[in-house]
Amino acid sequence: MAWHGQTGTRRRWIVGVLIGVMALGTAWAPAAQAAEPIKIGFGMALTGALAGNGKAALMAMQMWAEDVNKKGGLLGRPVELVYYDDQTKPAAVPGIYTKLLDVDKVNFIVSGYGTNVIAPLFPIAMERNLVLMGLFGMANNEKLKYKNYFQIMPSGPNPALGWSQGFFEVAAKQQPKPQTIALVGADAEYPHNALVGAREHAKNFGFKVVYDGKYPPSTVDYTPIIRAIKATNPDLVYVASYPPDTAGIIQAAQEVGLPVKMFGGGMVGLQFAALQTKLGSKLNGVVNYEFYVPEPTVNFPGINEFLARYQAQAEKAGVDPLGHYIPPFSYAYVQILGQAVEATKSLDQKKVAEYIQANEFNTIVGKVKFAPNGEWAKSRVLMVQFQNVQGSDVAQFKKAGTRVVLYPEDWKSGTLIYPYSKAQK
Amino acid sequence: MFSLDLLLNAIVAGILIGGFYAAVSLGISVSFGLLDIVNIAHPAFVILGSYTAYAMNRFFGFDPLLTGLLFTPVFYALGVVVYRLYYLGFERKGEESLRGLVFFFGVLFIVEVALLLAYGVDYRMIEARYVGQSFHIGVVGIAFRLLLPCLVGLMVTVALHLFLSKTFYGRAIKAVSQDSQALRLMGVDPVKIKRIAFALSIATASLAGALLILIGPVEPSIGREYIGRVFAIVVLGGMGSISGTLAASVILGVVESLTATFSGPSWAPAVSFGILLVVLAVRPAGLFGR
Amino acid sequence: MAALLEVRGVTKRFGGFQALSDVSLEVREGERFGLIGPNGSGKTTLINCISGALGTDGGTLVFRGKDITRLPAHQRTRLGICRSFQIPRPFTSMTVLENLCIPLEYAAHGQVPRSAVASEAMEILRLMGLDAKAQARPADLTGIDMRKLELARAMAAKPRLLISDEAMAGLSPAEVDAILPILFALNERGITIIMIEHIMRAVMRFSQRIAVLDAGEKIAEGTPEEVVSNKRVEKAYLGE
Amino acid sequence: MKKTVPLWVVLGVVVAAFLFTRLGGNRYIYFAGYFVLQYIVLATAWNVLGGYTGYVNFGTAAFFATGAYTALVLILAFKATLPVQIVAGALTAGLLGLGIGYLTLRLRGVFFSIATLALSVVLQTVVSNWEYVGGGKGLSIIRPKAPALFASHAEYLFVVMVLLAAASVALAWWVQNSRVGRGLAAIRDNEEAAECMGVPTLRLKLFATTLSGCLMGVAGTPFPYYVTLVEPGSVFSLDYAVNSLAMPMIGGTTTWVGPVIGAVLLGTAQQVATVTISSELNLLIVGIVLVAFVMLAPQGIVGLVQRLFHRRSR
Repeated sequence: MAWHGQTGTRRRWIVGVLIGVMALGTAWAPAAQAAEPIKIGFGMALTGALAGNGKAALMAMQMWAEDVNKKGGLLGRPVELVYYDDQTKPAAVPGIYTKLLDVDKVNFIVSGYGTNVIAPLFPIAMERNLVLMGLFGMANNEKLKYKNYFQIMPSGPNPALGWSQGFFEVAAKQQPKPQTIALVGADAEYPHNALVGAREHAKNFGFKVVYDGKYPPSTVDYTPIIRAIKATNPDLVYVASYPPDTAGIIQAAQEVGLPVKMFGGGMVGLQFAALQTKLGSKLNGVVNYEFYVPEPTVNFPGINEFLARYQAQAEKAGVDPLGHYIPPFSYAYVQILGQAVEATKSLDQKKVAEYIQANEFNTIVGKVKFAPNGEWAKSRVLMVQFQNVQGSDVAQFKKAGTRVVLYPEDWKSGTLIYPYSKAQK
Repeated sequence: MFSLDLLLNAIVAGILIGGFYAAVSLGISVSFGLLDIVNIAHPAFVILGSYTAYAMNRFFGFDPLLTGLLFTPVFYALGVVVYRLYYLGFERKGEESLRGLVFFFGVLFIVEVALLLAYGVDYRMIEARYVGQSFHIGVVGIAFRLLLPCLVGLMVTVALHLFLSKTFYGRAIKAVSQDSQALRLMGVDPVKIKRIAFALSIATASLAGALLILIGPVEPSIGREYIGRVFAIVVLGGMGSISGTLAASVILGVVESLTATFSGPSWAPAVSFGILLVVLAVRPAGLFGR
Repeated sequence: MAALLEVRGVTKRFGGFQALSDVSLEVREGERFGLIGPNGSGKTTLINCISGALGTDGGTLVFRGKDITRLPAHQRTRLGICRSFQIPRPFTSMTVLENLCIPLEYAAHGQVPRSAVASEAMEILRLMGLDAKAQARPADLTGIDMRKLELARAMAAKPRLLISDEAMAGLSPAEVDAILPILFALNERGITIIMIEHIMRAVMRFSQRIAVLDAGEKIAEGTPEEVVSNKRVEKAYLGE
Repeated sequence: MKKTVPLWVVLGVVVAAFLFTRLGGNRYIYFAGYFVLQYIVLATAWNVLGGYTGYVNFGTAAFFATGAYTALVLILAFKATLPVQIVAGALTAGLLGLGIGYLTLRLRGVFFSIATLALSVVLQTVVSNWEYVGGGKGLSIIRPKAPALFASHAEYLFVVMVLLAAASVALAWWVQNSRVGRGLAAIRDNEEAAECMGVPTLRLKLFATTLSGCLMGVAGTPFPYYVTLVEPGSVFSLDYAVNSLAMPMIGGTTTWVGPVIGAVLLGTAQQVATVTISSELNLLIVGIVLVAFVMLAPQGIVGLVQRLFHRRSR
């Protein structure tokens, strides 16, 4: 019991039960079970490649369960999170969720973190017609078109396109208008998707693609790649990369000197304190996507309180101290599920799914409405530029001003310093 | 997209990275090439070196290279312990090769997971004044981040080469796998010689680890990516030949760099391993072997 | 007597090193043939070429009238050439008895019915005086028993030609006297034997004819007496 | 008479497994069972080459992936059924094994192992650059309805895996007790001596690499339908190489029982750990157990039991 089936307020529960048992004897036990908890089950990357993000997501979800239980739970019943480590391995997913459903008898399942562990969930959810809440999956539902799937990453109904929309919109507005673009990304799932979108945008916006390359994730030195890109003399460089390559590419760009007008786009890793503080002022000028930044224009009800609580716990848990990327959204995807259960007064999968499909939700990441394919009805990928970054102090990233929102217009908080080289000074 | 400027830069980048590869491979060149100890856990020790450099940098502000140097005795001691275990468990019983291989596989796992438990899976980087700086010679740009590892790698190579060829212990190490009987007759304990050599090979991992974290971010299981590369280098270089190891490192570095520049980087690993497979099949003694 | 094995102009090079140059010799059916020469003269290389462990760079090998130059080693064994190793190479995971079953099942495949393999192996062990150790592991054998096992295993291959590569090196005179009769006994059963040996006393006593190799060339051939009195042989062994 | 015994055993086991699925009950057992059974196949396959013949293969993932990707291609191209995929996967992986077998002509011992390690990387790179099968990004597939007689794919895949595991163990049993097995043991003990004793070493090694590769490939063929996502990272996972080597080492390499014991113990332990401890400790345990076993019990559990038995009988 100590190992799994952990509630957000587990400790308090145990203490409570213990006191109860001591005070009233064993007769008290059935009473404690009267309000049987509503169980939400999932696998989460607690080890393996994505464990850093997985642990942060788990922490936020536990905060949600705590919040709900403090207010008396859902439908008067406490909420319990049942989770196992999926080790970031897709092959572990079928086993974990079958156990959750058949042995632990959870009421709802939500996904773990990332596209690859969401994919194997579909057959299981579809066989039993379950509501499936997805956490940061990219275009998982494209072929399957499962109607009970809802995904929280705000990349919009067409994720591949929504992802890089801002980068291209912003670029197209600059004078003189950029003409050429280089596309480069890691040879893996996310970069591949992002580059597909970027290629299409390049065509639509009339930029000529002068370099289009993939590199293996195990690359040691990125200078040859940056040089090859530099040799094609592009105006724009769109990069879709994972954290280690993000660092390598930015470092190499600094060393080689990349005389381009805009640089960045889809680099994963720059959303986290670890890379932000290490790269420091080298980031200035880089344009990149974000889902949340602490700019005055981006102020959702409850987010600041959430982040304050999260940041207080983060240090001890050894997760990202900022929590701008995954935590609010992992809080929000269970928040939506909870709101739907409350609203329908039901644990029925069909009713809950229909409700989520039909309604707009107020969450700590703002208003969320889902499109028929389970993605956000409208993309809200922010395109930001790093400005005024100095040194490696983490506090500067907690405040407004270092990541200025350029796109979409609704949230815009500053203007692009153009070209890239100018922002570097 | 081909140009002389690109070609030159690609070659220089390859040579720089090659110097670093040499630093990582030297340890295996000694343990595998000279002692017939298949230490596939070597890259894990290199990663351990990286994390040592990281921790010392984070908490005391030490320069990674300084840490690398300061910790060589610690790694040497670690090597003595590992060799002792290996000797007691396998070599003494004459079961070294296959079970020893499995033993090191387990050691690789243990080191990796221990680091995971201590530091988590996040990538770690290091700050140093020279990271991010670069200078130009003509059209060729050279980054300090790559130049320093290359120079240190070269220095370690030269030092090891001199040690092996000029000193008594060095020559004994070279002789130990071929003729331990003769050593015994000269009153030298071959086990002691092997212990010194193996510990020395692990000691190089301290420096190599410091170089690794200078070049790029490091996470605990990144070592696996180096196993193949490093063995490719040692086999190409002709098992235990220090100069051959250096040459093979540079060749591999340049080939990788050229593929990355000209034909799409996603084929780079296949190229280096393809070379290894072909060399193994055609000329198992390596390009520079006897 | 007809030639059992003909070696015609065999040449072998290792890189730039000429290990054998144009060596020819003939071993007759039923003969006891000695092969001697100083260290590094090419004796072991020649046996390796005959047994098939090494390919040749020139020349032909004919066994029982059949060209075997290109045959892999195991097929030569099946035709009836079997060798023992200078440093015994037993199958360490098997018992002494099982060691003999391998050649009985493979080299002598078809000659021994499956049900008779174990009894046949026991028979050979008895002949060698190893029957008491049938269930022992090779690692537990003494030096001389190890040599006996090496010969016994070769015997189990049912060879027509047995090549004994220094079966007595490192043994005491008393032990040598124990091995020699075994070889004589084998020869009496009709097995042709090539003996490579450093112990002159043994070779001279055993061989009917002797060939001498020096620096990869055959420098003499004849009866023990002829070879001993040969000037070139003396020079090769004693130097100028 | 004796020859047909394993055949009946295999058949009996499969029928029993099928009847078991008819009982219904919770499906988790099938998934957990599948996981362990898959490793019985892999460990047994590895042992045919590693344990019987003495060639340590680090490239299990390459063969496993060959099976998985063959199945994927057949699904994409012809919507082939699982039995067809299994046969095809066995053939292609067997061919790859045959190729590896020719490497043994020149590469002995450690060099062979390093070559297999390299093979894995090369194959992964090739697959990552092959867009048809999803490249580095991977590909999700939709599985068809489960075949008649089975309530769901979980049951179906479970019974298929039972069949594959039983068949590979039976094969390993047969090899071990045949002339071929004794020839392989001779090669393991001393390849040159074996050749001189009339053992056709090359042919037997080719047989071992082909059979081993073929079985590993077979273990990979149900992967696409099991996970429904085929992606190089997870198909070429180091887990397969480590486990398929650790399991026989822990169980004992010289007999067919060893890998089965190892796979059941280690596989169950890992499956339990996934849903309990859920941390790096899981991996740490594998590492420590592996090192402890190679150092203290080189003959594995089978060897320990044998020794215990011997001591008692004396």
